Amino acid sequence: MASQAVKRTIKEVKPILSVDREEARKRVLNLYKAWYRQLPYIVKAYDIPKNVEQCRERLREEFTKHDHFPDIRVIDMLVIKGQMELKEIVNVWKQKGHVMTYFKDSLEPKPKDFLSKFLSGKE
Amino acid sequence: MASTLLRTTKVLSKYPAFTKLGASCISTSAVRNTDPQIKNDIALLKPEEVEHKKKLQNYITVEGTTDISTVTGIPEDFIKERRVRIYEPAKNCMQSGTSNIGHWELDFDTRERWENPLMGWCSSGDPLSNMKVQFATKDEAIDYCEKNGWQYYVQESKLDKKFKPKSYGVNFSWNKRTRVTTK
Amino acid sequence: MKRGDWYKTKEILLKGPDWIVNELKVSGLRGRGGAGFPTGMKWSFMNRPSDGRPRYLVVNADEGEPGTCKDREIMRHDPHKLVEGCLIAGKAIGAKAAYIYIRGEFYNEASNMQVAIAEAYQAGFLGKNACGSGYDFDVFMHRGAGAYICGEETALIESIEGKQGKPRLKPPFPADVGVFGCPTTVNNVETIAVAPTICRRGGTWFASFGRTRNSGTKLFNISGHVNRPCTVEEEMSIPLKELIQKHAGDVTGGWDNLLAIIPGGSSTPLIPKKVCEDAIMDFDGLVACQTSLGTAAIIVMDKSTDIVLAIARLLMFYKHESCGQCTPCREGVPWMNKMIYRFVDGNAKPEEIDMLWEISKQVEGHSICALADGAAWPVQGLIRHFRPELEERMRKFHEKQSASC
Amino acid sequence: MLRITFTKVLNGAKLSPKHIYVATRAQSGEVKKPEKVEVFIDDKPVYVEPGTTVLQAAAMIGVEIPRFCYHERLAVAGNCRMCLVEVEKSPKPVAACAMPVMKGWRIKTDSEMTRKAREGIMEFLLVNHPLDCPICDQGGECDLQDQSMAFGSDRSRFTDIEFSGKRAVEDKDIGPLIKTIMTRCIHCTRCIRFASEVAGVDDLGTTGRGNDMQVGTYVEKLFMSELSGNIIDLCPVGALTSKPYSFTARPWEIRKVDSIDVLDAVGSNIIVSTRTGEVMRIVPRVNEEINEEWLADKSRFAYDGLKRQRLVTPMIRDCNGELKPVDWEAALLTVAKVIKNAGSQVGAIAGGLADAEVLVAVKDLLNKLGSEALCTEHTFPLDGSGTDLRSSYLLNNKIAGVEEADLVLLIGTNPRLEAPLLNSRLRKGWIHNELQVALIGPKVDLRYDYEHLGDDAKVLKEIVSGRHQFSSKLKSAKKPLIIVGSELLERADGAAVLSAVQTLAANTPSQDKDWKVLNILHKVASQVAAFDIGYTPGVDKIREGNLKALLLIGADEGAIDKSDLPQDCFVIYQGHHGDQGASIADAILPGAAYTEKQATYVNTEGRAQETLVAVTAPGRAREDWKIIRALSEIIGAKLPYDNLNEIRCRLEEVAPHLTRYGSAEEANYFKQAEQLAKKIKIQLDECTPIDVKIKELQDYFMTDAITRASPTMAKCVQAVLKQKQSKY
Repeated sequence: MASQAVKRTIKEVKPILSVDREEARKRVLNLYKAWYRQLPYIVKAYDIPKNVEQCRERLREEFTKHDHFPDIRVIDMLVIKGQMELKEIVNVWKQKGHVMTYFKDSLEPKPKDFLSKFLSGKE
Repeated sequence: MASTLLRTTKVLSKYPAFTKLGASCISTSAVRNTDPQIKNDIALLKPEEVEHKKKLQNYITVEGTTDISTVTGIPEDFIKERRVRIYEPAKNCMQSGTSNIGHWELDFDTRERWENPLMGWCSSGDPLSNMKVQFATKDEAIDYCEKNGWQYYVQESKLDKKFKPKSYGVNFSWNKRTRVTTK
Repeated sequence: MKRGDWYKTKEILLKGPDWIVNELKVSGLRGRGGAGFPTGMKWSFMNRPSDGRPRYLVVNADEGEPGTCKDREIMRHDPHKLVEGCLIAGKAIGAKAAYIYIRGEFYNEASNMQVAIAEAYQAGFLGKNACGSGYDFDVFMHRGAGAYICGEETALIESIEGKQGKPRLKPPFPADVGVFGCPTTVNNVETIAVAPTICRRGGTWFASFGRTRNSGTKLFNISGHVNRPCTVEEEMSIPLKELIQKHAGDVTGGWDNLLAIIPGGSSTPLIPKKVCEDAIMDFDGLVACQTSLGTAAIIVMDKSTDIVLAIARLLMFYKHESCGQCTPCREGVPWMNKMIYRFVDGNAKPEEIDMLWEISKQVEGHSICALADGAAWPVQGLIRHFRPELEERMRKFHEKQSASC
Repeated sequence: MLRITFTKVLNGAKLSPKHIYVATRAQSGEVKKPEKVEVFIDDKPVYVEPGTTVLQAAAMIGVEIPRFCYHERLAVAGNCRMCLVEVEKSPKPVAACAMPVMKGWRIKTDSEMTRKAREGIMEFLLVNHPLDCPICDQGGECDLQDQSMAFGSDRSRFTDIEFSGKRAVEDKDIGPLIKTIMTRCIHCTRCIRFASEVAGVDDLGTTGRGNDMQVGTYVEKLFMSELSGNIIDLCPVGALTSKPYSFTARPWEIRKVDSIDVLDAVGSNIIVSTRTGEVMRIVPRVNEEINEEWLADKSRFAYDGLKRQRLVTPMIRDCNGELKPVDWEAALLTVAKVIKNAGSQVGAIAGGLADAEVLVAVKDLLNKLGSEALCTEHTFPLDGSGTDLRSSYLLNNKIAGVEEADLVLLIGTNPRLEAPLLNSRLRKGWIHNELQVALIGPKVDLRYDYEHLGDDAKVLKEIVSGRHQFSSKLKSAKKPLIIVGSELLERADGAAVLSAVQTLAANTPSQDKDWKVLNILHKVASQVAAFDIGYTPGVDKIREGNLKALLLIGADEGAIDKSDLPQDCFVIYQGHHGDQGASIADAILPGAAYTEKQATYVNTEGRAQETLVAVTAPGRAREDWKIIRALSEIIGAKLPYDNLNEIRCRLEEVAPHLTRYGSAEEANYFKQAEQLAKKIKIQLDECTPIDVKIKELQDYFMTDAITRASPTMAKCVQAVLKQKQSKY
């Protein structure tokens, strides 16, 4: 796997939405705010067994998970996707189950360690 | 995708839509010498937005490798621990055509398949099993894998053959074993 | 011996290969087997320095062309001419031995040849120190097994080697890789048999016959609808009409009863009467008539002939004799054969005549050897000159068929 | 998909990058070698060596000329006439496959004349070709189909179909592997040339002439070759197809997985074609350094053995002495208990089909338990250099290197049946390179002429001492090779034999510095990897070890018996086939066969290659190393690797070349090996003649657990035996 070493390069690329980091940051914050403001309505509209506080926590988690990208274009794409997601939820194009998939607690945990994977036949 | 981008741009700009005509539009219509046509998407923009639009036409610089694994939307389960093989496909030995070789390909390892009990077709739970992407060179394939954050390995190609001119005359050679006896 | 054979052969041999080849070049002798390649030039290809391989002379006595019987005459009546020719040609090309590949059906001729060879050996003309010239030379007879294709030079070589008689591609030419992989010259019997005479009398003498580039004398076989079918030796460039009237006693029922003539053995296109009037019997003269001299076997057909059936029969022959090695000949000739037999009855559409023409064009020139060409040309000749006849037959056939319905 | 079309458009539709690469290389080579001639193909200049054919020159710049009879690994025949191209100033089109280029020729591969000629040939070929593509097994990968689409006419004008129909030819019976439908034959003679040149069996030929010409064996007989399956690939139409594969699948519905063959030690590259979790067929994959484009019959047709006699569930022998299916948990617990109790008194025997991953896992496990009793089923001399130096157990000069040799001495081996593709290389050298071959051992049929020096060990001794007449030949050879069969080294005096050949090889000079005279030819796929990892050859250790538990990893050759073991020894068999090993086992752990795992195998030249998963293992069978890994955790000696990457890293630690896939690692300690060899005390046993197990074709087909389970292979044996009785 030696060939998979990270190469430090600087590339010239076409931008998607933002032309610099600052702009991308603004877009992310905008998106975050939009979600943040919509959360109470979402909880109400979908009647999910979570309160606004839990949702905000989850929202923050989702955003911080992706806080390390150096490439502006990736940030832009994530913003676009986030926007689409938001729109789908706000317009109630989704259903309750879809929303609940953000909270993984209803999923059965998959086997993690080798032996249980082996015995369950997953590996 | 393009329409999504445009729409998003508009959503993000909070400014009311009253602006003058963009300079570039005037010049083109003047040349045509017809009624000036107004392009709506540019006509309604503010100067700084026009500026931004222009900037978007240019290039920006990004540092480091591009990693798009978060935006592709492939569930983690499907790519974690999977290895992508990059290889140069060999000629199909059943056929003599060579048009579909001479490139590099990547594919994923095989996962379980079963016969569909309804139709007898082949079923699989692996959406990536059909992912066979062709590249002109090995490096392109490697770049692609790196960009997607896949674990890959390269299967070296052993297809180069030493060139040796063919000769029809050796079939009849008088002192060599290449002489053909059966027809 | 009486006929002037083996006279001063030693002197000729001692003059050396260059002299012999030069005489042949001066004589303008062109190969008598059908293709008409200048013999002198062919022999001079063998003059390259040796690379350790022996050289061979192969005499093509596999005379299978329908209508042709010239070599047979030579071997039957004048075998010594051929044996002597072998020796001289062998000397000219520096050959170690000559193989005479004789057609399997020529049993008596083969016997005669064998006797002549034995006589020559006994007289010391062949073998070690042939004719006392210090040159070692052997002649071997090889009897074929009755395949027309073995008259093609490379197929003949294969056959001598003991393999199936299937032509080879050229290059490599036999002069480079021939029999047993060694440089070889393949010549027709007539070409070889005439060589001693040329050497004795000089190339210029031979060149004085006929037109330039078509010089010398030639054996003409006249067969078919003539009063006296015969084989004669005549000067080249003799007008066709004169040849037939002088030697064969004219066409049965007079010259006006003539329908068509195949001038050079079955593989050449036929020419109708009006072309025959002033055709000149030599290589260039017949090319001008869109046919060729071939082996100079003249097949005369009078007006009683079913010309389509005649050509169909020829095609049947080629279909049967195709070696099957390469595609156009293996598949194309039987196809043409099937079609033309339908044309005999007229059971076809007029468009199919064009199709047949095109198929014959696809067969011609695309195969390894010239057999496919030989099969395509008669058909082309037929269509070229007798198309109305074919169309008429089709019309009649369909009329009859619709009447019977 | 879009990507490739785009590059193809950029490069002028026909030029794939590989071709450009070749072209530039050809041109840059031109600077060094001024004797190259320039020709123009479709007005593009190309510099080629004199003697290159038109077709080859065109291939250099990526122009592919259609062909049927021409095959780059066979002699030129020039009889299909499909490759006709126009050459400027030539009245007739020329056959590109046979015509050498001349300086300054302008070749037109897409002119009116060329296209017309191709169309004509296509039409002729189709005149007598049946229109049974819908039921033809070649359909979908048929050259005739492809080329008639590309070069043929767009409509038929074969009006004679209404009057006389097409030619029909009787089918021939040439054995249980190849199905013939001779009506489809287009007489390209590829099969004939393959048989006489590569296989060396002059059984195929043509009979009849003209339209009645037929390809076949002259009399009804079996095509007796170990390489016969290759004529299926070579046949450009459906005249020769695979009998076991017939009517089972179509090329567009199968998945192709690149893999490695493990049924002999050559490690041929293969493509496993699968559909719905079933192996449908195996075809060769080009690897110029190993199998070129060929594949031996055993490797090609034994795949039906993968579906029979399989172990699909763990089993434990119950109190009645019967094997009962259990689930993995129970099996692993039972086995773990036994091994735990055995402590260091546990041993393992690796069979011929074990992969490097499981070998290293088992070794790590046993070492952790304090045992060193790790053996291979096939033995090898331990004295002298033994298995410590790689050079003394590898085919050092590589398979492709065999072609260049000018003198080969085979000792105690029958390469034709032990490694058919090595033998085809030898034959290639014999034909094209004037290779001389000599053999010490039983007189076997190698399909080429060789000097038989006798089957005595004495002969070997004489040659080593230089007294034999052959010694001078060996000395004067420019590139001599000595190939020793591994079977010979399994003898009691194997060490002496090895030391003798090592001395001989050291005393045999070669002109090339990198040329390696000494070569060992193994018979099974796992052997080299096992030695590399550090297994002990032979099962002596097991016999002496007084073991309480024995792990058989696919060991099916009966190297050890119940009677060799202590009464209370618990035998665990881990493998994929219910064969000899499973019958003596107390517990069975079902593993995966070579088509079902991504595993490393090292071939006889020391080249590491990996198989890929083509189908998943049947039933509850699991990949082998994972079973060991799971077992280790239950025993309480957990192995530190959880996935393939990690175990590959471990492999790399043990021996770095094991993960350098595709390349053969050089081994160079010949001097040291020879010095060690001198210390040998065992004397060469001159009384026992040198023998090989596989002498004739019928012995070839069934040699391991997979092939023994294969009905096709059984049929082959039957057919060969029947043929032996026939008078032809």
